[in-house]
Order: sequence, then C-alpha cells, then structure tokens
Amino acid sequence: MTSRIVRTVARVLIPFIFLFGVYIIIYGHISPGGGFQGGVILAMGVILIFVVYGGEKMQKYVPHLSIIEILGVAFFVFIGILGIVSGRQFFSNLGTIWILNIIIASKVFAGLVILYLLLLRGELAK
Amino acid sequence: MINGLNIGIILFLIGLYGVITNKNLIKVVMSLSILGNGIVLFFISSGYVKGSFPPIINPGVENIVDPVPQALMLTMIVINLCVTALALTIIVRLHKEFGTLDLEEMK
Amino acid sequence: MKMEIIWKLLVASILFLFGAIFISSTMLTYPTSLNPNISEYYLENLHLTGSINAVTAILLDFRAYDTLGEILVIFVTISGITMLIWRKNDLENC
Amino acid sequence: MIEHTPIILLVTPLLAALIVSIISLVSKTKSIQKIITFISLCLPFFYLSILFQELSGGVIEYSIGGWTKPYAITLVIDELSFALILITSIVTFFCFIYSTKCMKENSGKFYFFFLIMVMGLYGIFLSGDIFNIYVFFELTVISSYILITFGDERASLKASIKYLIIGSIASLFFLFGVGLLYAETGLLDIEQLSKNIHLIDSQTQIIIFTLFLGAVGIKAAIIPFHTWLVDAHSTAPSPVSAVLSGITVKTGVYIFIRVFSLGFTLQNLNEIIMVLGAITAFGGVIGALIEWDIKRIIAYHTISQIGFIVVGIGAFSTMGIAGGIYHIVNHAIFKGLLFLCAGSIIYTTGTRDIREHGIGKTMPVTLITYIIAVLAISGVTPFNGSVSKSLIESSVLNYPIIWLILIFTSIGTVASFSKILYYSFMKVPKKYKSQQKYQEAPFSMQLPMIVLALLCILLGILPGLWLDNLILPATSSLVAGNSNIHITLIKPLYVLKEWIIVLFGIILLKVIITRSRDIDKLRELISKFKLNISLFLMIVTLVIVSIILGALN
Repeated sequence: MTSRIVRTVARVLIPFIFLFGVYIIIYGHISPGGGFQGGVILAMGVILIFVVYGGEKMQKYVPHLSIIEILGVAFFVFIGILGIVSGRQFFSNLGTIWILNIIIASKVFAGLVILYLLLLRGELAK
Repeated sequence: MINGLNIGIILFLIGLYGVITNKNLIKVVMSLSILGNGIVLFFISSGYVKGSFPPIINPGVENIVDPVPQALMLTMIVINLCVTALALTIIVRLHKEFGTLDLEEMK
Repeated sequence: MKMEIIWKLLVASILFLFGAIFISSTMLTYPTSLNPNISEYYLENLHLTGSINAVTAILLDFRAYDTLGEILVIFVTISGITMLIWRKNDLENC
Repeated sequence: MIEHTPIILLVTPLLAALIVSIISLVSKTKSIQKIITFISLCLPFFYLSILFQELSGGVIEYSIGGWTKPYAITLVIDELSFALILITSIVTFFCFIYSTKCMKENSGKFYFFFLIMVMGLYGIFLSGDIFNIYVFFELTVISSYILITFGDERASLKASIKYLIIGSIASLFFLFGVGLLYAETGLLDIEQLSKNIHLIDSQTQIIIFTLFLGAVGIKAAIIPFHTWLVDAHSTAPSPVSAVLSGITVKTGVYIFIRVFSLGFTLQNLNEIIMVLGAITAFGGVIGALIEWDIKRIIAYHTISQIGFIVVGIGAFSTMGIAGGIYHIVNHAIFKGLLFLCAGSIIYTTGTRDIREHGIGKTMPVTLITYIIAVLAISGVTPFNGSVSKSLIESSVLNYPIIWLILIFTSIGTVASFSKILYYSFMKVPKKYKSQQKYQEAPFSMQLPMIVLALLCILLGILPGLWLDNLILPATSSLVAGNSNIHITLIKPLYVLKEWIIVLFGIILLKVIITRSRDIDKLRELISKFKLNISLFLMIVTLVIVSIILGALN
C-alpha cells in the first residue's frame, strides 16, 4: 500500500489530469495537441489511480477495454471507407478530424491501460 | 557544430554502443529506446528554423517550423513504444522460463 | 575482465569512426528549397482540412494512411501481449 | 468502384482480421474464423485479375485522401509490385490451408496475426511513399515477432527476442535514411525522390546508401547481417516459416530494388553489392552443410538464395534484374514447398533431427514433392529454379570469380539437400530395428504441397508466363536498355552444366558423410558467433563500405 502523502496528492491531481486530457483531445485541431497526446494523458491518469490504489482487481476489465480497441480500429477504417462511399477517395477529408481525434484518443487510452494491466499481471504471475 | 542534428547522430551511436556491449536484455531494450530518441531529435531539428513559430496557422503568423517531421515522429514514437512493450513482455516470459536476463546464458 | 574492456574499446572506436564519417559528410543544406516540397504544399492546403494545427492536419488528413498503420501497430501489439501473457504451453508440433 | 481496387485489396484482410478478433472474444468455435480467413485470402485473386487488366494501360496510381499526386501518399502498382503481390497471395493462401490442420490450439489468434501480416505485406508492396513503407514494415515484422512465438516454446521466445532487437535496429537505420533524404530534399515520394536524388552531394549520398544498406541488409539477411534469420525461421511453425522465408525476407530485397533504383550517382556500387551477394550465397551454403536440423538447413538456404538474388540485382543489367526478380518468385514457391514438406515430416515423426527420421517410402507424396522442390532449388531443367539461376549466372559472366562462387554454391545446395534425402528418407536409424510405419500427413496438408510442386514444374516449362507478362516490363522500367532476352527451354550446354553440378554435389555429400565428426567441430565454432559480435561485424562492414565508396568517389 502506498503512503498517505501519495494518496492525498493523487486524489487532488487526478481530476485535473483528466480535465487536461480531455482539453487536449477536443481542442486538438485548433491548438497544440491531438488524439495521441490526450489519450496518453488520460491513460496516465488511470494508471496513476491503479498505482496508488492497487490495480489487481481491475484485471477483469481487460476484455471490455479490448472491445474499445477493436471498435476504435473499426471506426477508423469506417471513416476511411466513408470517403469511398461518398464518391471520393479513401480517407478523403469530410471535416472529420475531430472525430478521428476522439477515436484515436479512446483507442490509445484503452491500449495503454491494457498494456499496464497485462504487464502487471505478468509481474503477479511470476 | 553543436546542433540538434549532430546530437541526434551521437545519441544514435550511443544507443548502438549500448545494444552491442550490454548483456542484460532490459538494458538492450533501453539502448534501443535511446537509438530511437536520437532519430527523433534528428528529424525534429532537421525541420527547425531559428526564431520561427510552432506550426499553428493563426492569421498573421509567418515563418513557422516544418510540420512534416513532427507528424512523422509522432507516428514513429508510437511504433517504438509498441516495440518496446512487446520486447519487455517477451523478456518477462523469458525470465520466467530461464531465470536469467542474459541471452547467452539461456540454454 | 580485460577482454571485456578491450571489446568495449573496440566497439567504441569503430562507432566513433562511423560517427566521424557520418557527421563530417552530412553538412545539411536546410531549409530545403526544392520546388515540389511536401511541407509547402501541406501548408498551402491547410485551410481545406478544417484544422489550423498543421501537425494534426498532416497526421489525420494528408497522411491518415500512415496513422491507420500506426493504430494497427498498437492493436497488434496489445493482442500479441495478451496472447503472450495468458497463453499456456499448448502448441502443435509442425 | 474499379479505381478503388488497390485500397480494397489492402482493406480486405484488415476487415477479416477485425471480425476474427471480435469472434475470438465472443465464442470459442474455430470454424467461422477459418471460413472468414479463407474468404479473405481468396478475394485477392479476384482483385488481382481486375488489376491485371488495368495494368496493361500503364502504372496504376491511387492517391489516398484525394490530394495531388506527389504530395499525398500514393499506392503504386507497377509490374514489379504486381508480381510480388500475386506471389504473396499464392503462398499465403496455401500456407493458410496447410495451417488449418497443424495449428489446432490458439488458432483464432493465429489467424488474426496471419491476416495482419498479409495486410502488412500488401501494404509494403503497394506503397509508393518511403515513410509509409517503414510503417507497414513495422506492422509486418511485429506480427511476425508474435507469430514466431507460436512455435516450440523456449527456443522460439529466444529467437523472437533476437529478431526483435536486430529487426528494430534495421527499422531505425531505415528511418534514419528516410530522415536524411527528407532533410536534403523535402520529399517522401519514391518517384519524385528518384528524379531529385542527383541534387544531393555525393558525400551525403554515401551515408544515405550506407544506412539503407544496413537496414535492407538486416531485413534481407545479407551476410554478415544474417544471424537472426536461422533461429527465427527454424523455430516458427512450418506454415509461418514458409511465409517468412518465402515472402517477408523478400520485402527487404524489394526495398533494396526500390532504393537501389533511386539512381544514386555513385561509382562502383554494383561491384560492392555483387561481392556482398556472392559472400551471402556461399556462406549460407556452408551453414547448411554442417547442420543436422531439417528446418535449420532449409533456413540457411534462404540466406544462400537471397545471395543469388542480390548478385542478380547488383549486376543491374536487364538479365540480372530479370533473373533476380524471377528468382524472388521462384524462391517463394520452392522454399515454401520445402518448409511445408519439413512441416509434414516433423508432424508425422515428431523430431527435427534428420538422423532420426528413417521415413523410407511410407510418405510418397512428401517424398515426391520434396524431390521436385530440391530439383527446383538446385536449378535443374525443367524446373523453375533453372531459368532464373541461369539468367543470374549469365549476367555475371564478366566477373569470373563471382560466377565460380555461384557454381560452387549450387554444388553445395545439391549436397546439403541430398543429405536430407539420404538421412530422412533412405537411411534407417540404428535405434529402429526395421523401417518405421509412418502415416502420410492429412490431405489438407498434402494439397498445398502438391499444388506448389505443380507450380514449380509449370513455371519451369513455361517461363514466359511470368517473364513476358510481368518481369520484363518491370525490368525495362528499372533499367534502361534492350529488354530482349530469349529464353529457350533447353540449351544443351546449360543442361550439361546442371547435371555436372548435381554429380559434384553427390560426391561432396559422400565426403561430408565420411567426415561428419569434423563437421560437428565446425558447427561448434560457428555457434560461438553471438548476437553482439554479429552486430559489431555489421557496423564494421558498413564503415568499410562507406570508406571504400568515399575513396572511389
């Protein structure tokens, strides 16, 4: 178990981390930032929770996060195909940059959290 | 002489030195990351122009840095992250199987 | 122990040689001034993408195909790690 | 819709992979996954037939996102990439059919990674953008790192991490080359780069070439960059080995052709590449002669045949390039066949050591297809290897030493494969009293072997099928000059030479069998060639190459 200082600081910091992550994602096309960066920040917030309060119990959510992963890729390809369906080229611009930002952010977020959980599991299984 | 490009090349070579001389697999993977970071520094500095602004085109902004290397490097960083994660997972498995981190001691 | 030091010195010297050749011969003539230049084209057409952040526009519009490859790399890695960590030794011999 | 065929070709395996991974989360039944994988690997043949008709009207280009051509990422299909996509489709399809029987457990995950690897291969061959090639190369190699670990547990993990370390160094070398090219020219499109590369001064060109040589050398396993290959290809499951040896290594050669035909204005490049190729061809055979593990022997031969291809490309004449590209295609077929044969032998006997097999005549299909593959890889008329090998050999007639090395390599090839034939099929091991009673492998494993063997014969009898339609047009776009090579089926002098090679090969085999104890000592010596030493030698080679080029230019 982590010390009281760490827990208190984490409790104060975590909401702001999430807020900052969401800001980075949804303002990605008009200010510095974007899907990857925001997704990584969100994932770091969650991983901070796991580190401080223990992530062992969260192993059961790995399949749910995998579904987010798969859906993220599927939506990305879908937006590419939308370009063909609308009579233009693959990945034609349809004013979709902010949607792609959100898709990528959720995908990167899910991916990094799964990565942490799996490596934690590998550590535990030793 | 001391600019981002040359420091990038030197970091690349330091990473290569680490990969060749280290026996511990974790350190080898760390050296691979250094190698990658050298390339990132090289790319970013190759697009840099002194005294210019970040590539966000607000009205009235002139002389900005080259945005293409930055975009390429975002792609490359994520790929490198994935390779590192995969390498560490395989190393965890190897350590479980052999009880050592030295590739030459694994029989 | 002595072999170790000699080996490291050897590696360091050959890499030093490599780096010397490398740095001495790459006197880059940036900023690039070739006529069909990618970044100039991207900046000229930036207003068509609906984004004023050039890096995001390149990543998600001009070169979205690269990004597709990249998110697939994440996807494959995560699936691979899932398999490697949860797998039992139940493989066919062929 | 027809103009979107290139991207649909690429998206099909991707969508199939997504569906397979969703299904593997939901249910445990394998049959749906098999059907989906089967369909998605069949469809490319349909797309390719459309593309072939379009190709007669010139190079197909498809710029993604609808931006103007040299600035957007462009999918380019010319004859070279079409030939490689076609051979990729053929080999992966038959390896999939083979794998339905021999991969029982974990197969949902297996099909997922297999499909992603196929998609990555298509992506490399389709792409006309140099950074995009890097992205898809990473996709391919990451899925192959994972596919290798499906093999035998402990050894495959070791092979995988070795491949991972060396492979990522290769990718980073490649990326550094791309970075230098971008910093110098501000371009990423291959066609535009080849028009503008003469603007770069020769010192920087040397460095760019050296970096690309390091990257491509590792990916194509040119000696001394080869140490990862034998471990990786021999520990993977056999269908994966067939794809890795047949296609994935060829991506290195493909990038090599693309980079080399960028048109570096350097002197004496051809000689350096030919020398490296000749060393690769000879060294691979030496490795194969001293091994006892069936898959390691075949994997060493991948190195040796890559050497042949590199020599052909290094000659950079019409004959050499045509021979090199045709040898890529042929090698994919017979090396795939050899690995599948090895897989079915291991499947029935359960061991990899050729001294313990003692199969005899109990597996006739495997025996006959194996003999066809051996004759093809040794370059005997009328099998497919003979055409491409004679093209490559006649392209280096100006360099007698390299020609002699290639002839010696062919002798060693015959010897090491007849070693497998002698031990696995003819000799009965001492520990068995009489001939073992083995069952032939299941039919779904026999079928791919039979088809690939028939392809070996077909491409040998009718070399014009590929050469006239795809490879000579590809060559003429790469090399200026006349593209009139007349391939007659039987040239008596060549046939005589081939049979003399076979004769010498069998004599060499006799020598090897009598001196097997010395060979074990030699193998001990070579196994001391560690990962870090090989990396060191790699850097030394690169430094030497750059110094030689610097002195000559």
